[in-house]
Amino acid sequence: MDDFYRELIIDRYKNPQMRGELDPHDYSYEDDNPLCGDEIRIDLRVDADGLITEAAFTGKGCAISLASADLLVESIVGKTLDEIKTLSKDDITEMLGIELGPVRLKCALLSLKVLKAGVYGLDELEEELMI
Amino acid sequence: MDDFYRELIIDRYKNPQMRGELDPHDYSYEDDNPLCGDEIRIDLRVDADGLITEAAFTGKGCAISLASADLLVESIVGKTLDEIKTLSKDDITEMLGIELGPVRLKCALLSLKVLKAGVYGLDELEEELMI
Amino acid sequence: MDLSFESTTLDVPAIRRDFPILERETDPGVKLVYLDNAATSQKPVQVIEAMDSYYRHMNSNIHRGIHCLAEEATVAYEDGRKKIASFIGAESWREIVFTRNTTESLNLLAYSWGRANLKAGDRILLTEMEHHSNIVPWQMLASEVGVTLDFVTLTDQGKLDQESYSTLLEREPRLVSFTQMSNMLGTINPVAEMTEQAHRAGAVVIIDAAQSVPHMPVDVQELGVDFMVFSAHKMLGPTGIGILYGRKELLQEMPPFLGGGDMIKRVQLDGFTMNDLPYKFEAGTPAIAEGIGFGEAVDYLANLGMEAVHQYEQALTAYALERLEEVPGIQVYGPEAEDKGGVLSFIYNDIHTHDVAHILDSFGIAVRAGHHCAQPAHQHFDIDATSRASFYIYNVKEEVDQLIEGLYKVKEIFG
Amino acid sequence: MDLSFESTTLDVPAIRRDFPILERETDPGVKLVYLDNAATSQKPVQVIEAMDSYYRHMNSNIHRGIHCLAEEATVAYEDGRKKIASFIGAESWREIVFTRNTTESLNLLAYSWGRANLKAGDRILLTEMEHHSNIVPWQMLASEVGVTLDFVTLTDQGKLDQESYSTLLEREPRLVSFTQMSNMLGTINPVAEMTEQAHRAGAVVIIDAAQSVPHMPVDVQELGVDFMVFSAHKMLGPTGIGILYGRKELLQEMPPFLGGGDMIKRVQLDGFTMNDLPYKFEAGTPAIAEGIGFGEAVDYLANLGMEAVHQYEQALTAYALERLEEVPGIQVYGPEAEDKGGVLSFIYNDIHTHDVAHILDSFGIAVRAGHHCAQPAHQHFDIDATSRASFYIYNVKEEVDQLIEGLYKVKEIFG
Ligand SMILES: Cc1ncc(COP(=O)(O)O)c(C=O)c1O
Ligand SMILES: Cc1ncc(COP(=O)(O)O)c(C=O)c1O
Repeated sequence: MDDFYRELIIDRYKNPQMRGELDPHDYSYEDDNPLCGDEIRIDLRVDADGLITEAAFTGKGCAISLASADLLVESIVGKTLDEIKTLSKDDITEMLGIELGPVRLKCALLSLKVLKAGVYGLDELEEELMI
Repeated sequence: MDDFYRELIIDRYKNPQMRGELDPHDYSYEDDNPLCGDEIRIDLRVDADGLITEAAFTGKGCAISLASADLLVESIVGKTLDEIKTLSKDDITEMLGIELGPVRLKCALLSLKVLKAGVYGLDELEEELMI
Repeated sequence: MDLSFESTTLDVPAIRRDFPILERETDPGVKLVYLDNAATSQKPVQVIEAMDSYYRHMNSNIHRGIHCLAEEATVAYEDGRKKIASFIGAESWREIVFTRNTTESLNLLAYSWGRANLKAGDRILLTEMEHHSNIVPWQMLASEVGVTLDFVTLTDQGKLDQESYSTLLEREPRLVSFTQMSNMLGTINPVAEMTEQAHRAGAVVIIDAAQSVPHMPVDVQELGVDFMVFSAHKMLGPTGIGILYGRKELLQEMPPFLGGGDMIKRVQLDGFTMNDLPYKFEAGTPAIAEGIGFGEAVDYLANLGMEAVHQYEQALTAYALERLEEVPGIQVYGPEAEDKGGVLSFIYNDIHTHDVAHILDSFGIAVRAGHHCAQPAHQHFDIDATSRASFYIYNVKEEVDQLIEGLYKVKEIFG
Repeated sequence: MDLSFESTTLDVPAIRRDFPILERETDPGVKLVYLDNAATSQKPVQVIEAMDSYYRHMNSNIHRGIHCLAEEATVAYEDGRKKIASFIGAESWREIVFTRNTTESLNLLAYSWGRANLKAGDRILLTEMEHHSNIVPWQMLASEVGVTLDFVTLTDQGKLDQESYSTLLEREPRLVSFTQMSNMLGTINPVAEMTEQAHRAGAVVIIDAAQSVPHMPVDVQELGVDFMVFSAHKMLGPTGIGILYGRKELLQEMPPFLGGGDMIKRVQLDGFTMNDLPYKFEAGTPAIAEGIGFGEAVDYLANLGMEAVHQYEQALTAYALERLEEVPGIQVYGPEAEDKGGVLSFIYNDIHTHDVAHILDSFGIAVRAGHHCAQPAHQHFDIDATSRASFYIYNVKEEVDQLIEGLYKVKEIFG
């Protein structure tokens, strides 16, 4: 088979590093993909300089959506909110290390969508996604 | 060119034999083809036995519709109303001596439609015509 | 019905040769196993070439044209309509309205028949196994006009609960609209009996035949239905064209739906006169190539014989059900093989349907994952989504075996 | 604009080789001269083969599928949408809604925008040169909602009477809907100026671009219009697909039109949630092959360059007008070549248009006869019907000469 369900994805799916809730938190947002009922919630703690000090996610979904949530949330700790603005589709597929078709891309980007919508709007991201 | 605009048609179009109105008449009916604005009216005189003793038509239209009106009206004098019921699309194209596509067929059959509708309904004829 | 492969009269290897896409590899060395037929079917060369040839030799606008191409195109397109009329046993070609798809046919009914015949307080009876296309148009009508929707519930087996149906008919719905075959559960409903019951209760009956007309013999007059809707793309035909069948008396009384060219006899600044059936409901340049392709598709199926199609698919379904039951952790929804068409929706332990479909895809096996536009049926069984394998005339036993093998691989990966 | 053939940059002989139907003989030895392009255009092999190839290699339902075919088909179809968006200068692909044709696009607007925004007493401003598809939907709305229709009148030359337009704008119509190019008179209307005027008067503007987008550069943002509608089949694309362009803000506020699969995010028994633009307006399985074919058609035209297309067709039109004026008894309707597209409607003494078209057909020359779904424009000039010759990129000067010769033959026969 193709290297799609790469060990990384299956591994992150089975043993997520960043699963959990933060209480209290500075930002918390959740959204879903009505096509399949997947849901992701992301909680953030942010310091006075806008630096993300802690992050966690909960939710349900396919291996792609949960693995990318786990990887994304891990990658943003230590980043500023401004840096999140520049995260794109390509950053996610790079983390996953695979090419994705339009429907799977939507799974992979659910967590990014949640993150951006929680912190800013998400107009450009919506434009980028064809579906 | 094909033998379409056979002499008969052009001749009947230019020199109709049966043009005119009957006053008084026993039957008179008119209808049109809204696609092109063509109109045909047919008047009949019928004796006690249901025999058509006189017939005439007026109207405007293309060569096909006027020539077939002229030929049709000529052919029914001396026939009974019951015989008219059996007239079909094929009788008209036979009189004209040519094959017709669906749109031209509609032109050719306008007079038959008027005749039948004037004397009976015209359900079957409508079914026969695809357009 | 005899569910064995031995009694089939279909020459499936010959059929397969008519479908060029079946030669397709999804990855180098990985041959396509297409099991997504309930979403859309593949097309035989006969259909593809009919449309190709239309565009190369005959393309023209129709109905109003006098030139040679216009006449040829008109005849070919209207022949398609006649073929479809005879395929479903309609009394006349005038009862066949071309639309874009099943969905548009249902919306046409909701806008035209619904707004003319229903008023606040009236009831419409649907079922919990309807496709969204047979729910949302009525929800829109409900919120506009104030009608109330009732839904026949399902048995654990995924059949319509006939007791619930009888009870809800007592509320005297003006309209009953339901599917002849569920696109999630595969359930084939007893249309003739249910229609008779609905008529006795004074209701008009619409049948969503999107999944049935492609797969089994359907005769509108035998079934006694008032309206029936289906799509070409699920029955070997092209995208972009569907059918609304309606009894002439009913269609005649309905107001037009879309206004414009072709649906009128005459237009003045202060008003218009409507055209005859079925043109009254066909505004603008129609899907001409598609009507011709649809006619070819219907010829292809009629040649095979719909009894034979149905028997073969049921044999495949029975075999697939048997094999799926072997796989630990698979739960299939819907009734036994005798009572269903070739649609198998299942969950697989707690493995997400996207993951199931994606890994099967890596072996070339195309199944669908999701709610299949039948969320209420999924909600009934308290699930979000299923994986769905669905069959057609070109599928073979070996492809079922490949599906089963694929499912074992999924298990390996997700442990 | 330079109306000479010498300044064309189109390689017309090369273009002709892309259109297989131009090899067609209508009778043995009689080559087709296709002059019915305003009704529908012919299709280049590129478009025919793109759809053929879709059905042979990629056919699948879209949007919800995870398997390989579904992903390829989704990308190809949505690419078509993006190409169309950029072809007409839309800000975003989300502003491009696929419909069946221009007619459905206009009806969508009448049902969705019209019913949400207009009430009894409101006025809609149309013109006397509109196609029936831009009249009847508004007449239906008028009789349902009680709005009043006004019609801009025509000059003797067949242009819109701008004085009449200004006067009727004073009645403060909520909506102004008119054609960019008349399919009977060929008149090209000053859309940008008229739109600005309409906006100043507080109206929303719909442009019927069925005859303009295929033949000249059109940029929705430059023109400043709110909505624009056109059909694929008149611009080298397939039947069965058309476009509604709308500014995002306007589309976003509009209620849905057809309900069903794809236009929803979620369905429960007691209600549904709408999908994002443009899917909100696209219910059911779309015309997938057709969307892909449409994308190819737009590529083909964009490669030629719409300025070049327009210049060449105007040269043809100027030449044809000049030659037609030589023929005794011919009267052409509409303005001079500078102000019109390649559409020439004429009467010929008192010879019936059916007879003109039929005899021309016997020489292989395809023209249209009738009212061309523009009865009000015909009524304005007090005629029932005209014969119409209309051009596209593959037509040549020699074909105009054949038309003229054919007309002399008609005269011979009808004396
Ligand atoms: C100006 C104009 N508007 C609308 C239409 C209707 O287009 P369609 O038949 O593709 O809906 C046409 C085509 O005949 C047209 O020329
Ligand atoms: C039972 C049923 N009804 C309606 C539809 C909608 O068909 P279409 O998308 O062709 O409008 C489908 C297809 O998905 C279906 O399976």
